[in-house]
Amino acid sequence: MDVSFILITLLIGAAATYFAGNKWASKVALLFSVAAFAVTLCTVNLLNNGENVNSVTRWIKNPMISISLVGDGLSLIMVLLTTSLTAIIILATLKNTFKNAKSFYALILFMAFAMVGTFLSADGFVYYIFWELSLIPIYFIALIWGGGEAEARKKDVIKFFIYTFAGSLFMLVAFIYLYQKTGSFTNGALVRVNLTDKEQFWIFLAFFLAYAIKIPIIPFHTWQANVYQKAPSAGTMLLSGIMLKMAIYSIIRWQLPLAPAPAKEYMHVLIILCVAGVIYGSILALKQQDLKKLLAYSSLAHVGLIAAGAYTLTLDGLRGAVLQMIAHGFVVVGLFYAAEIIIRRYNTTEISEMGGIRIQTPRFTSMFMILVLASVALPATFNFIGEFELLYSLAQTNIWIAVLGGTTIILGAFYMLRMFQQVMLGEQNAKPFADVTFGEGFVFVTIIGILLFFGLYPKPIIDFITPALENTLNLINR
Amino acid sequence: MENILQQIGIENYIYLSTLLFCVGVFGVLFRRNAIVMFMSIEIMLNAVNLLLVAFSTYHQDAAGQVFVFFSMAVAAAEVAVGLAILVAIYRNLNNIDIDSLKKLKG
Amino acid sequence: MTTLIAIAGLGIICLIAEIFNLRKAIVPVTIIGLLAILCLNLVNIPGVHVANLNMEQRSFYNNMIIQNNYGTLFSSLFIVLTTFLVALSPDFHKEHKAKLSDFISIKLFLLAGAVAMVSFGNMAMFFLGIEILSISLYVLAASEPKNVSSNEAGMKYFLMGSFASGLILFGIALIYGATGAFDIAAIYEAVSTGAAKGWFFPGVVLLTIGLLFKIAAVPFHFWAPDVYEGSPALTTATMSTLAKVAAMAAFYKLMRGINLEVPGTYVTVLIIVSVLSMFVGNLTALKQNNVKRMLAFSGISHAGFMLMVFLNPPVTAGTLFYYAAAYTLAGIAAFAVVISVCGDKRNEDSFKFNGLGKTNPLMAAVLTSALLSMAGIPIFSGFFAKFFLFNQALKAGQVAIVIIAVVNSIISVGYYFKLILAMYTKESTEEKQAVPFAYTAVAVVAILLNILLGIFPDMVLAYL
Amino acid sequence: METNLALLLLLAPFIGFLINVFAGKKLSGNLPGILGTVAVATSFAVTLSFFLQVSSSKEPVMIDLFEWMQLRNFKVNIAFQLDQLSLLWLMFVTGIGTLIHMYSISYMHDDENVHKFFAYLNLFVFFMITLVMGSNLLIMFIGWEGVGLCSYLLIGFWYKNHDYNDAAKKAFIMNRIGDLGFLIGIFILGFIFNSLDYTVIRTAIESGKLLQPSWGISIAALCLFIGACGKSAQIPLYTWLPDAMAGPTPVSALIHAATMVTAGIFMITRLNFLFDLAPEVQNIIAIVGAVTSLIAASIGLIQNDIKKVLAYSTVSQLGLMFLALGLGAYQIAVFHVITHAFFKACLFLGSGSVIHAMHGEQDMRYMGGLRKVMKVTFITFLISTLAISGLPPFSGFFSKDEILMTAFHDNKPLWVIGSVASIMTAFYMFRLLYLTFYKDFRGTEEQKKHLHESPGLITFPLIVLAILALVGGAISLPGNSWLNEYLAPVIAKQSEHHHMGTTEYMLMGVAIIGAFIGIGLAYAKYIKQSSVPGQDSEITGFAKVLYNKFYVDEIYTALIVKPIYALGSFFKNAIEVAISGFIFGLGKLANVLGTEGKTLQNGSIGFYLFAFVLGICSIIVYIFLAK
Amino acid sequence: MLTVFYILSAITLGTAFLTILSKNPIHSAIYLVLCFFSIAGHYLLFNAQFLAIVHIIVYSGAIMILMLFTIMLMNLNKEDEQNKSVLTRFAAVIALGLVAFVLLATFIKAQPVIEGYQVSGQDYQSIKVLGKVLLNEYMVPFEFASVLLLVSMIGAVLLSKKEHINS
Repeated sequence: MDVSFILITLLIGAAATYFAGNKWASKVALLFSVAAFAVTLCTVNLLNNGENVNSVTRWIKNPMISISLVGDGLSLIMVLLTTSLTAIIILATLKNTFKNAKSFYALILFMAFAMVGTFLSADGFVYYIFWELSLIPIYFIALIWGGGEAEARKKDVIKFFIYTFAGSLFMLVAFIYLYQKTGSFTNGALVRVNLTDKEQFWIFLAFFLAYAIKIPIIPFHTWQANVYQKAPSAGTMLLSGIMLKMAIYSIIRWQLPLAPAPAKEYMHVLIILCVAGVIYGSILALKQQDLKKLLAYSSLAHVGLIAAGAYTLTLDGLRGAVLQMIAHGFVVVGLFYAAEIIIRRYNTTEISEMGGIRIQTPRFTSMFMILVLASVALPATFNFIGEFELLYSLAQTNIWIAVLGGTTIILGAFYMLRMFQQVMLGEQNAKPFADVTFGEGFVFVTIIGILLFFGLYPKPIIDFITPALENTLNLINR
Repeated sequence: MENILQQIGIENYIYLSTLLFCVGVFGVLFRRNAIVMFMSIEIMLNAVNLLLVAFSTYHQDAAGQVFVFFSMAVAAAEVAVGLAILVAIYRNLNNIDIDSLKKLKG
Repeated sequence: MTTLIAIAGLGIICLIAEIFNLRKAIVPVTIIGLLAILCLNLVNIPGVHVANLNMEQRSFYNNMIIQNNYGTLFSSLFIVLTTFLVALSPDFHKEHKAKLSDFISIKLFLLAGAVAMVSFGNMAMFFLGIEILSISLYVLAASEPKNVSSNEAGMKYFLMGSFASGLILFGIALIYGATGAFDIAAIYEAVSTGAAKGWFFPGVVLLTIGLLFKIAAVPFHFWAPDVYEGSPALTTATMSTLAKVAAMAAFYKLMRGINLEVPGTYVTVLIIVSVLSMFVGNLTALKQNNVKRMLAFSGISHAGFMLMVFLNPPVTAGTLFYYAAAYTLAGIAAFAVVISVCGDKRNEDSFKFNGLGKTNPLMAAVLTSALLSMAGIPIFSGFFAKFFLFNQALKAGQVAIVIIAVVNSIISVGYYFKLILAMYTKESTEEKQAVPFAYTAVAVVAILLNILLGIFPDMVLAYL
Repeated sequence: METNLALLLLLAPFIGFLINVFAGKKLSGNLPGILGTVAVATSFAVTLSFFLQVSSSKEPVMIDLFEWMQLRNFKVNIAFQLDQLSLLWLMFVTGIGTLIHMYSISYMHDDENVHKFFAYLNLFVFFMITLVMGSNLLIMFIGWEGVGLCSYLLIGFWYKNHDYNDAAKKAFIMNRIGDLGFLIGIFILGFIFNSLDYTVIRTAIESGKLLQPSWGISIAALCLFIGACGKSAQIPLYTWLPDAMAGPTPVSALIHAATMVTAGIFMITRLNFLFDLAPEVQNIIAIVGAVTSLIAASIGLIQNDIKKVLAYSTVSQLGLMFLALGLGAYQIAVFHVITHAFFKACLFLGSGSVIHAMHGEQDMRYMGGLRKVMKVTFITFLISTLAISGLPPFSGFFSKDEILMTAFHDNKPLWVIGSVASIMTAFYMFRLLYLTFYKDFRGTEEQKKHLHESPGLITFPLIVLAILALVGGAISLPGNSWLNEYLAPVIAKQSEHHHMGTTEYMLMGVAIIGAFIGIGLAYAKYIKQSSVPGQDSEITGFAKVLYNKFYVDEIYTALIVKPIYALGSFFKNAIEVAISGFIFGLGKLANVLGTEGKTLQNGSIGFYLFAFVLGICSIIVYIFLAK
Repeated sequence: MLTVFYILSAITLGTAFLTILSKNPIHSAIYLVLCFFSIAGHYLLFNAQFLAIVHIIVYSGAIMILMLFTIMLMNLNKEDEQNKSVLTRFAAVIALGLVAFVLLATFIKAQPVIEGYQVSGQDYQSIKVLGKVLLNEYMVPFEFASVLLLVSMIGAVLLSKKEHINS
């Protein structure tokens, strides 16, 4: 059993879902996503037992490309995140009725397939294929099942697609360039190549463009809020929960080891850019009148911090980035799910039309509150661990940057509590609001459980990822 | 066997062909009457034929002249098809002014 | 050589079948015949990796026909494409049953011309091949005599095509003048020994210009959109897939065959033309409403992409073939859908595609896949084609042109996705209509081949 | 065994919280309250046993559970430490906590969400215990933020009112500003010491083998102090505390008077060895403390809301404690924390009793004459007022006097400030007392009819606390301080003990006289002249500045909140638009070029051919002629 | 001989120009026939009699007759061409000048040094030789040309066939 089983499970799942028909699609999709999660767990277990889970298949002779999938701590933790979140997301949508549900769920599983592939690929070209492949499903999910006014949605979604596509093409060029230097696309070979600083700079830039757009880092973020707002909640969750993590993962896996020189030289510029995103996103979040947009900008702020941590090139930064990716993945899915519940019941995304919900829904309020608190990194939640490590790594580069980045804990509290107050508190809303059902509650409880458990006992994850990160760090400092 | 190129020189034929070719080009650009444009194209092809024959003589090689036969076949085939199209246009539009064919654009 | 004879023979069988009133049998027989020819053709592939174009080749009839992997593979591609085109014919021409045999035989002769264009060993064969191809297309473009658009398309194509033929002929004459031969090997010999006179290179340039016209590269592209739009959709499909690729393949073969050393300026011109084609094609396509016209401009940009193979000619034969196969298979699939949607109603405005995702999900999916392939999105072979192309270009050290190509890929997404958007987000304005089986079959098979090619690129790359 | 007991101590309130959260709604009547009280009482009992154990053995109890976080140069464990300092704190946290829980059973009786109230209250106690018990800075930080959270939840307990919600939000955010400072301080300590354990840091400092220059420690100390400022409501982060009075009164008593706000003092005392290395920071602490004390007291002079007065009084008293910390007199600060916890809790609970009787009225201008109906409340309130005013033999006298005495020895200006603040305290406390309990009732007839003494569950804690306020000074009598000895192991540098000489007695006298001056002024104004504060609009001059709290909130709004929103608008309307404009501009450019391309495609064969010819010419010229 | 060449060349170019410039298509056609004859004269100068005859037969005899026939059919023997805009004429003249200049300049530049043209004395353009070359060496293109002609034939038929639906 190796990592390719995860991919196969998801791919078969996507096909099976499509052929299961609209009625059974969601259940089949859920089944396969859980199966994929189980397979991932088995793989993780195998890896922990010291077994080889890698899978290499010859593919193209010239240029020399093989489908090589490598499972180490870093990639498998991301795969775990992906498969678990996919299951949660599918679970979260079970209540919804989608037109053409079979396509919808098949696309979700296919997207999970592509994302898992991105995380596992150790061959640059295969990695790129998976990277691009993940873009197609989300494009259609946002386009077809999205909300809001159709013309505006189209415009935003296509902007998103072109934008991200544009960025990643330059990455492809960088890969090909590296191939010309080494005659191989495999990660192992590429990191060994000796490049001049100038070459490294351009390669770094090409990668940066791809990742900065996907993450997004300001000023490449303009697609984000609109797409989050217009995509269906499942799409938004996929985007914010997993997809943008692909980019940060890629920074750690590809960009930094391949071009460490510019990463070191421009470290401060990069970090400041990311940290500026933190403040910028937070302040913009304060001004949002739209619930999903607000969450989008909050996501911008959080991921900015994660990226900043990754660019510190310290173990703490990398580890914090990975931990925070996981934590943020869960919390943002939870938040968007909460938003989805509100939006579904009130049929609006305008914050001004909400308020006075708490009085009607004690359970929902509590769960939402915990998610809000986790998102502002209250200690004892998983997010705190990540954020602490990130800020600590920032402090290692420059204490003032840490202070600037640390404003996220103030501004984050500001906009999140403000949002919570406006959405949930106040006199009872005229519109009735049913409390969460068992299914909805289950999703929340799962997410909250994960956040709290790992908030107190993150050791399994830390032990799992640290060797891989140390390895990466050695490559960066080679 | 005597050869004209001993007296005239190949370059003269090249210039002549070139000029004739240019006249053909000019005709295609200058006229709007489709038939005359066809004729201009025939002039172009003939210019080339002349050149081929000149080179054939220059190299004292029969292949050039054989090629002229193919060129003639092509010219004939083209004219046949061209005229068929022209007739079709004439049937529809009742004229053969090329400027009336501007519907497809943009 | 047998391929060529078999194809011509098949054409004649079609004509004879019409005489004996066997009209119903024409299409099945042709398709079976073509598939048989395809097998016959594929037998020629030795199945070993051949890096050099000139190795492992056999010549026939005084070097008139040269058979090598390059020619065989391209011939196979052309045969496949023609099979698709023939399969589309009966439904497309159902209003003109009497002309069916003519259409099919012309397509077969056109195929013969195309095959000659990739397996010639002599300028005469090349010239005749390109003329057969062109003349067939003039006829096909104008093949709706009652329709003014079709007339106009035919006339424009004919006038400009003849003009270009004149240039090609002029170029051939000059090359003959410089080397004293029409035989490619002899020309190569003359050039490599330095025996070629000074006219050689002007001749090559004129020939190049003529071929650039045939592949519709800027600034010789003006005919393409108008002709594509005016011609019957099936003809447009032929032009944008088979004809374009045949011209490109011939161009490549010719340049590789006779050009020993190309001066820098020549390559620069090709690069400039390539870049211009990409930009003009993609930018103008952004503003098109007619799907055929849009595909015409997209074809111009693809011609620009294909011209990039001249950045590193010695090793790009495989890349060119792959690109051509990817592009044409996607193109055929796309046109099959376009034809099925627009029928012969002679209106291919993009609003016709509104809501296709609902009324006919399968066709919508095929068209989407085809467009994604053309845009260069992974798993479709169009992506791999671009990848191999970029790979070769970077191998030649041309980073700048790769960047430009990348920018153009991005632009192209704009218009490909416009159509996809229309299919999936807009409400249908047309009543749902049944799609003939042939259209569906062709579309699906073509796109499956495209994807298959994407997943197993070595399938064809190994032979070139 | 110790571990289990300690976990019981820690988790008892948490279990109470869980039960109340999940099952509270189904529990009827007072059951949630009783449950909550029992939970905290359990903790108190365990604390007591530990307290007795440690005060006799003098050996702290260390509990190491499991690894929590991993950083480059150190690991952080979930670990607890029960030493003298933490046990002392736990004693009064759980003790007063129990009393206040008990009080709340009756006070919150009518509230529909009473189970939630007790859940939050229990959660608070849990986090407070975590804060105090933690054996490293990060555990403290968990508690630190946790109590902030509970404070947020409880201030905004009546969430239908958006003013309350705003107050809660403000408290949380201002706390978070301090928390950022705390975090930065933690980072720096992490760099310097490669650990966040108190014991490790202390050992490192005492072994004298520091690698970093001491300014790193100073900055760390300063950052930690910022954290303390936020939590303990010192300038400039004090404005949330008066607003926090929006919460139910027991909350104000427990969180915003007795326990949470003293977390800053706990932290500094906990890290006293560190602050000793940073005299500049100590100076700052002392000055900030003194100034806060004075400013808060001056604002308190003129407030009319009974709880607001108490809130400013709390800020002022906390200022005094920081003054003591700044002077290095940690035991004295702790002493004042304890006495203050007693009398201030009593005062708040008393005011709660009054408010309860007045049906929610908090404005003193509409009270008066309550001593006749509310005897117990009045007496306990009087005792506490005397204690806070610093009259012997009440506990406040001893603690406050020691602070002033230390200030007199170390820094005369600060002594003056502290003394003035004390006089003011005496004045406004007695003003409060007179306005509330003396003269005639000024409320409505309706209210008058319902005036009544509070039930036993409310008065019992009052009585207990009043007694403690009365005798609490005994733990550290001048000259014979049990507290000093008890705390000696945790305080690195013992402050030199003042021998009770003439100066000291004279200072005591001065303090007492000062208190009497304040009381006398209040008596003169509110009893003799029977004056009642006028309406808001009648206030003029400096009094208006005071009444409006020096306009600090307005200044903060104008200087910080407004600019942030303005920045947000700027980002939203200018930068976002500019960036997307640029991106869309590229798309537009492509479209414009496309349109140009369309016009070029004009349909005329003549033009096409002409372009063709031009193309030929330019190619040939380029290749053959342009050289 | 040179004189003959110049005269013939002048006639060729002149009639070519007149073909283009005459307003009446019939006149154009007649000038073109003249032009073809002069080209045949050139062929004769080259001693390529067979080619000259074929040329006249094919061009003047077949192609031009076809054209004239079409002109007659369409009744175009009048000067009804609309006046072209000045711009068009100007552009055409510019193009002529440009192309002529560029091509001539190129050829002058590319002109190889011709050192004493040698005549081998071998027969290369008698009918016998041509026939051998055409039907041996160039047999395949010769056959292939038939496909070309077939295509044009089918094409012409296709384009002008009257439709009668019989099914």
